[in-house]
Amino acid sequence: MDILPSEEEQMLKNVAREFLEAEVSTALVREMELDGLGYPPALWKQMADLGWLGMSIPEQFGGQGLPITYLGLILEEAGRVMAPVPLHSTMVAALTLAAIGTDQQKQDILPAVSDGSMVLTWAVQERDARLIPDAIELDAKADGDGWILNGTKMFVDNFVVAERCLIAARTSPKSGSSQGISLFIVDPNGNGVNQTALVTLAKDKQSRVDFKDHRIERTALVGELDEGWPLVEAMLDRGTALLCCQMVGAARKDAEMAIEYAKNRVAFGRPIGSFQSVQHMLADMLLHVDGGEMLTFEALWKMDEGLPASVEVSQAKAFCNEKCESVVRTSQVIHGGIGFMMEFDLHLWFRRVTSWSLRLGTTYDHRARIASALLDVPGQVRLGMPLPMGV
Amino acid sequence: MDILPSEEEQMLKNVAREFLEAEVSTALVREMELDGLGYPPALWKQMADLGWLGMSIPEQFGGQGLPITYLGLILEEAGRVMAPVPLHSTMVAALTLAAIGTDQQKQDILPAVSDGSMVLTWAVQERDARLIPDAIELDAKADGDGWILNGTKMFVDNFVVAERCLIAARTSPKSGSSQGISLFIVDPNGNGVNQTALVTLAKDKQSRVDFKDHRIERTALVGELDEGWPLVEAMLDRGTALLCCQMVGAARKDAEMAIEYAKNRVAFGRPIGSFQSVQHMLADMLLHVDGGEMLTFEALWKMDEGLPASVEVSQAKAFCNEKCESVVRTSQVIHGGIGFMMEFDLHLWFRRVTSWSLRLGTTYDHRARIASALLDVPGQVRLGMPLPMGV
Amino acid sequence: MDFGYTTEQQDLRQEVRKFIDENVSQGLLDEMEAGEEGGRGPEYRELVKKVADKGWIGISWPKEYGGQSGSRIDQYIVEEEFMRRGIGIGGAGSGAPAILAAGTEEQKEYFIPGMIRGEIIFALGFTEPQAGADLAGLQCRAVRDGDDFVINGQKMYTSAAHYASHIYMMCRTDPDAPRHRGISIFLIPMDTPGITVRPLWTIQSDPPAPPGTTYGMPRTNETFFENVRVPASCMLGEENGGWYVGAMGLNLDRVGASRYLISVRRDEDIVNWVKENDFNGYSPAENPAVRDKIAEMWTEAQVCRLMTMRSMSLVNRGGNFTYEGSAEKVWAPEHGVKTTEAIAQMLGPYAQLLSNSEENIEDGLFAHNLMGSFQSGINHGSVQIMRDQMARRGLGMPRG
Amino acid sequence: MDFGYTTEQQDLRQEVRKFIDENVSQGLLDEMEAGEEGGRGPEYRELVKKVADKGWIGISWPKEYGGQSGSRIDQYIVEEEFMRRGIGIGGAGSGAPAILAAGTEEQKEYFIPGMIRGEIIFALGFTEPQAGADLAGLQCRAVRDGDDFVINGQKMYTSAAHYASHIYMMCRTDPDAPRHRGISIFLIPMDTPGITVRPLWTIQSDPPAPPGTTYGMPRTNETFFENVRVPASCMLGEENGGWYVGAMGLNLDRVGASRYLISVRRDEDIVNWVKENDFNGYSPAENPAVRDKIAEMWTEAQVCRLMTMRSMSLVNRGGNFTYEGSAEKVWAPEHGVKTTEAIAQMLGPYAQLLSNSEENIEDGLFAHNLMGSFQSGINHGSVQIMRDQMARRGLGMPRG
Repeated sequence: MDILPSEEEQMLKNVAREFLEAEVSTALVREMELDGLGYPPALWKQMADLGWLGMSIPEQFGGQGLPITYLGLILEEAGRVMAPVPLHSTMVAALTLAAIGTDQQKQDILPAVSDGSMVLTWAVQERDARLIPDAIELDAKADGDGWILNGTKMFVDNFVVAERCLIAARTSPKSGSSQGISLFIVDPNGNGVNQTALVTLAKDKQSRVDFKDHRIERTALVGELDEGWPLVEAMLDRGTALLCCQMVGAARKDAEMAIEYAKNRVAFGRPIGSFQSVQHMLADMLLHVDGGEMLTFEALWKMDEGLPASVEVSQAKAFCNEKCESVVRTSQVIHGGIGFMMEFDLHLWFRRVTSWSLRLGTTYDHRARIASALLDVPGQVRLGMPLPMGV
Repeated sequence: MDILPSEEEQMLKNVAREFLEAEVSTALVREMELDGLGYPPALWKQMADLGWLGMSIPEQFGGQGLPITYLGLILEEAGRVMAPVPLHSTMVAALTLAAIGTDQQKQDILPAVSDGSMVLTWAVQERDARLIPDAIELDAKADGDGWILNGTKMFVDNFVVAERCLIAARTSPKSGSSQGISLFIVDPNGNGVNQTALVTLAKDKQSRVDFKDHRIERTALVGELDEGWPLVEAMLDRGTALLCCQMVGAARKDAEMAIEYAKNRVAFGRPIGSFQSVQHMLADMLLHVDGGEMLTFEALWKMDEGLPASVEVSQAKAFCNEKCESVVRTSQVIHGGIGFMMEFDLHLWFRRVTSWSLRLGTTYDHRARIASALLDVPGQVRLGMPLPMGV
Repeated sequence: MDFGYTTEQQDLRQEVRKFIDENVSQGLLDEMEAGEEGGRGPEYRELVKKVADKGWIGISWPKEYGGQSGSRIDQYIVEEEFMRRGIGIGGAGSGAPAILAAGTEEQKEYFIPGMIRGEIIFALGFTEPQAGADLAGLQCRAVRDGDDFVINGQKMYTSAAHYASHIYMMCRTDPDAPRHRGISIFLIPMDTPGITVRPLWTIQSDPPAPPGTTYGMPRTNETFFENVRVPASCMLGEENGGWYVGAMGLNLDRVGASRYLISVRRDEDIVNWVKENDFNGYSPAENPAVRDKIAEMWTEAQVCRLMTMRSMSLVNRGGNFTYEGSAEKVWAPEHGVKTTEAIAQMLGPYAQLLSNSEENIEDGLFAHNLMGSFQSGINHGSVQIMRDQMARRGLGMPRG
Repeated sequence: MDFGYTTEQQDLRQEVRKFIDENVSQGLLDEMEAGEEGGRGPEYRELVKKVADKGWIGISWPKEYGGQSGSRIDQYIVEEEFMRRGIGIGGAGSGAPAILAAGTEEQKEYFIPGMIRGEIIFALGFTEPQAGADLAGLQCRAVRDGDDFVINGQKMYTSAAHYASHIYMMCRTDPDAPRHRGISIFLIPMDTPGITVRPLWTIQSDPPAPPGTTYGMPRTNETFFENVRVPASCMLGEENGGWYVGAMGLNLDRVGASRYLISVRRDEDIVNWVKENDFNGYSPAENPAVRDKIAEMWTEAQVCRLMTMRSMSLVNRGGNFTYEGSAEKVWAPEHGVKTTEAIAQMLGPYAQLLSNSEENIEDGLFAHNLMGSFQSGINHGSVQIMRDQMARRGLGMPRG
């Protein structure tokens, strides 16, 4: 047991920070808010060259096969500078394929991801945005050797630039169970696929995606037919934990800016950081970022170990939703009026963390999942020990 | 509109405070924690002589017929000194009888209450302590001209000294509706009635009361047979609002002690009240007591005006449960170690407010009631205006 | 204790509502959203004229200056009803209470009727780049030169400066005096030579915030003063006594409907929204955990309302605040933040969608609220400073 | 990053659990509840002997003084398992880290083996009537007289004084030096003439708190020193350098299982209780609002655990704390209060019923927790002081 970063992990973190702080200015972040693609392809290529895109992709597909905690460190640093790159959506889809795709699917996609030539995304949520089987209504109707898709996905990241999108679709009618959902690979540029931009607090690239009689082939299926929900859940868990990495990274940077400001801004003849009320706000920011970071990395570590990690993921997200948001709001408060001004950079972090706190499960959703694991399975619980697994 | 006390109200409050602070020492409070009766009859008689027991009882029954807000002010001052008298339980039962009792019932009981010769109480909760019709299981079986009672009531105040107790009993089987519940007057000293003392944080006089084939006569019925639940609800609302008065009174006194202590206690060479963190704790105590007080008296005022007040009562109790508790806990914290010592008086307030915060509906219960009024009845809501009343 | 309104007051409220329904045009609402003139364009001026004709502006201001010498409660009722539609009309926040308390006869005769007619609108010039929370640290200088003063310096967050007729500003008139003792207040026409206004666009400016947004300001300003020469008659109150006039003005101006409404309207908004909407059949109102939170927030909102009523009661009795104004200014903004963030978690990813997005709800109201809610805990004295004041003035705690 | 334990460590944990199951008798548990000797009666001494024979006390302490020179993580595992049964065994909180760091060879040889055998137990003599949060304001005097010191003064909250063999106390040895520079630490046998112990009964003393109660202390003490003469060899560390030794001791002693367990056991207790109990058929676990709160508290409790793991990781690496110890000491106690009060609202009126009441649940555990939870935010440095330290030491903020 040693929950601090190892030397190797710390080195990776340092390298990532150095590179990203040099390459990603707030000017770039602002530019990409208005950019059609939303990311600079040259930067993406550089990240591929640094080995980050293949970080946790198996070696036989051009990656390095490193633990997901390593990728988490990269995401944390990317969040710190709000790197405007489709890293999160690409990695979530890629790791899902690496885990459960067919060999052909992996061959087709993963090397291209590793070398930076292919951007991916994934789509689960619909208009009823709850992350439960019943909310999946996108219809995949069998049609010969393939399926015809009709329906709508919401809040899909980077759909405009992705070359492949993993989607959860309904292949059998709702039955109250999680059965009947399948996972497919679709081509965002295919016939009958239309995206509509959503304008978000983060000013990132989210879309509503409408499928109208879009046909996919047999080879598009990932995993078993009708048995896709557990795969979707694993994908969501991975995506949620990696999103927490970004949140924690961004929140920590935001806290650091508040710390710096509190040291230098003078009011009543002294630095505002000498006021006990400000000191306590800063101390709470530190508690909150640290707490979110430890919860997040414990979840990732469990994934790496092949242990059940769903509860840990939900703990991390429920915590980050509230506490990272509290950190960025407190930073705004400490900065006073300037934080509210468009020309000052602070809001870039505030808007993103706020947006992320609303994605991939609300606090209510995640706490319901934790409560269910604690209360609905017989057997005594003990903090820090695996929960009862049920019968 | 003028939500501050009128001159007359302020005068009553001042008189009550002067009398109670003179008569009720913490030594008396401690003595009564160990006393069999739990109250000093001489003090009770004095309070009757001051006209407090008949304050809101109609004039024709020996009272003064003043608004319940006046009684609320007395309860607030009684809470301030934690007056060990059966005032709350007596008043809740008496006001219920005054509102809905038969003339005979009123004649028999109210004058005796007004002159201090009769203590009352009331009993609704059972082992499933939720304040909902389904939780009422005490069985009242028709038997000739009367009923036979079997079952158990919980958390009954001052049963040991009461001469009459109003109880909610089931006269028809559960039907999912609120029908089938009736309200009766019982004699605590009757056959087949047994009380068992409960030892509480407040070290007050609460009992479990077991009824075994206890027979009551026709004249014991209050209101209509099977239609008692709305009467019970009105009684609960009155009881809850008056309990909030006690909570607010006790919490304010506790806050004042913390304020005084913070002015005088020196640490790091200055009064601890000069530290911003302590100042902010004190400011919050003030916000919380004031908030609870305003919510409480608005509820009582609505009762006086004959307006619906259930939501207001629930607002007051939900708020006081959390915020008055926060006040007394914060006072403990400001006092440091001594507040934890038995020989120091502070815990007397802390233990009582904590106990009261757990009675007559948890925060969850009251918020559920508020939410239902807001969300389950069609029509737009506007703060400060009456809620839609439903169809 | 009386938590209700008289029949006359209830009638007044109904009359105001009816008036608003009949007289607030879509044109005015569009104009207010445009933001460039802070909503004070021709439609607004037209409305103010009508409201003034009803005698509803400055009801409690003296008859001799065009008011009604009426009740503060009545004035509050009128303001509350207009504020609910997002329309500020003369009253609290206008600067009038300070002018009535400290102005010369000429100032009262000039400013108050002008304010009632909607012709005089003040920008507030208090904050400076190096004097935010610590207002008394201001450096903007006014130097006497014969019968004039010459002003040099810079004011921040002069939100109304681009449409105001005047600025109500604090300047340092005696740099050698102790901080609070060398400050004077000036009432200066905005068209005085040497005044420059530079826009500061807020994070709510693009896309524009929908009506009803917390705070919701698209624009504020920096205002620069370069050798601005004004006659000494522009001074309000005593020379070097401006801190006390200003502090009094802030205290009085704080009493009103705006502070509380800005923090509680979203509680109504979410209740009304979830009652009438769902996401493809699922309503957050089904979830008891959400319901519990809504009830908690609703209760806190009532306390916002009651604190305002307490302040109004106190003012109407002619009493003085010890801590009650500061208490309002802690409770309401903090409630505003809590409820805004809680609502966002009820709505999940939809709460990200801005006013110009497809699929947004309530025109993006809840998303834009997220960008503005924290501001009201900062403006006109942070909640930290308000708590300091509660403890020091209200409870007699010593300074640290 | 490694959030897991090695196979050896997992085996150790199982072995300790098995040992506890086999060796912790009802007699010991009864003895601990009696409270008069702080649970350190004959049964406890018997147990300590057995634990010491296993080599489990002071695993990380040096071999030459009877320890195992082993890993801090192993020591933590042993302590955690014992603490879960409410049994403190030598380790964190014992005073040993400070003696090992600052003691003379004689002191180490005398005290450490004695502590391992359970024969030496320290009362802590830091707080005084006028020096609580502000420890450095202590006035208890130690005056040098030849080779001796003569001590006069009073210590508060010397909780173990009625059963301890020694007191680990801070005295002022140079009243003219700056506050922090004139303090020395002494290790003094409790049977030295002139020491008087007066009991202070806490609000958890009547009725007695059931096992597992937060804090749960029935008794602490005031200890009076009247011309207590001790040889200079009782001094730990440098004369007048005691503040730094003491501060270090507190910091090191803070690392361990106790701080976190005292704040999180109730989270487990409520989950396990609601899973297996109801009130006449109704379970709070049915209510999604209750479930939401339980999940929130569980998550916070995990952070308590992780903060402890972080501190252990840091200590095991031989690193120094900047703010991590203080962070634990803010988060865990505040969580403890929150969860205790939240649980009480889940249980309603039953949470009032004390250990000697009919109808109580879990022997009144949740009711007694309500009386003790706030204490852990006060003892050994309040959460306010801990936040000050986080900001100042951790973040470099200037003093106020």
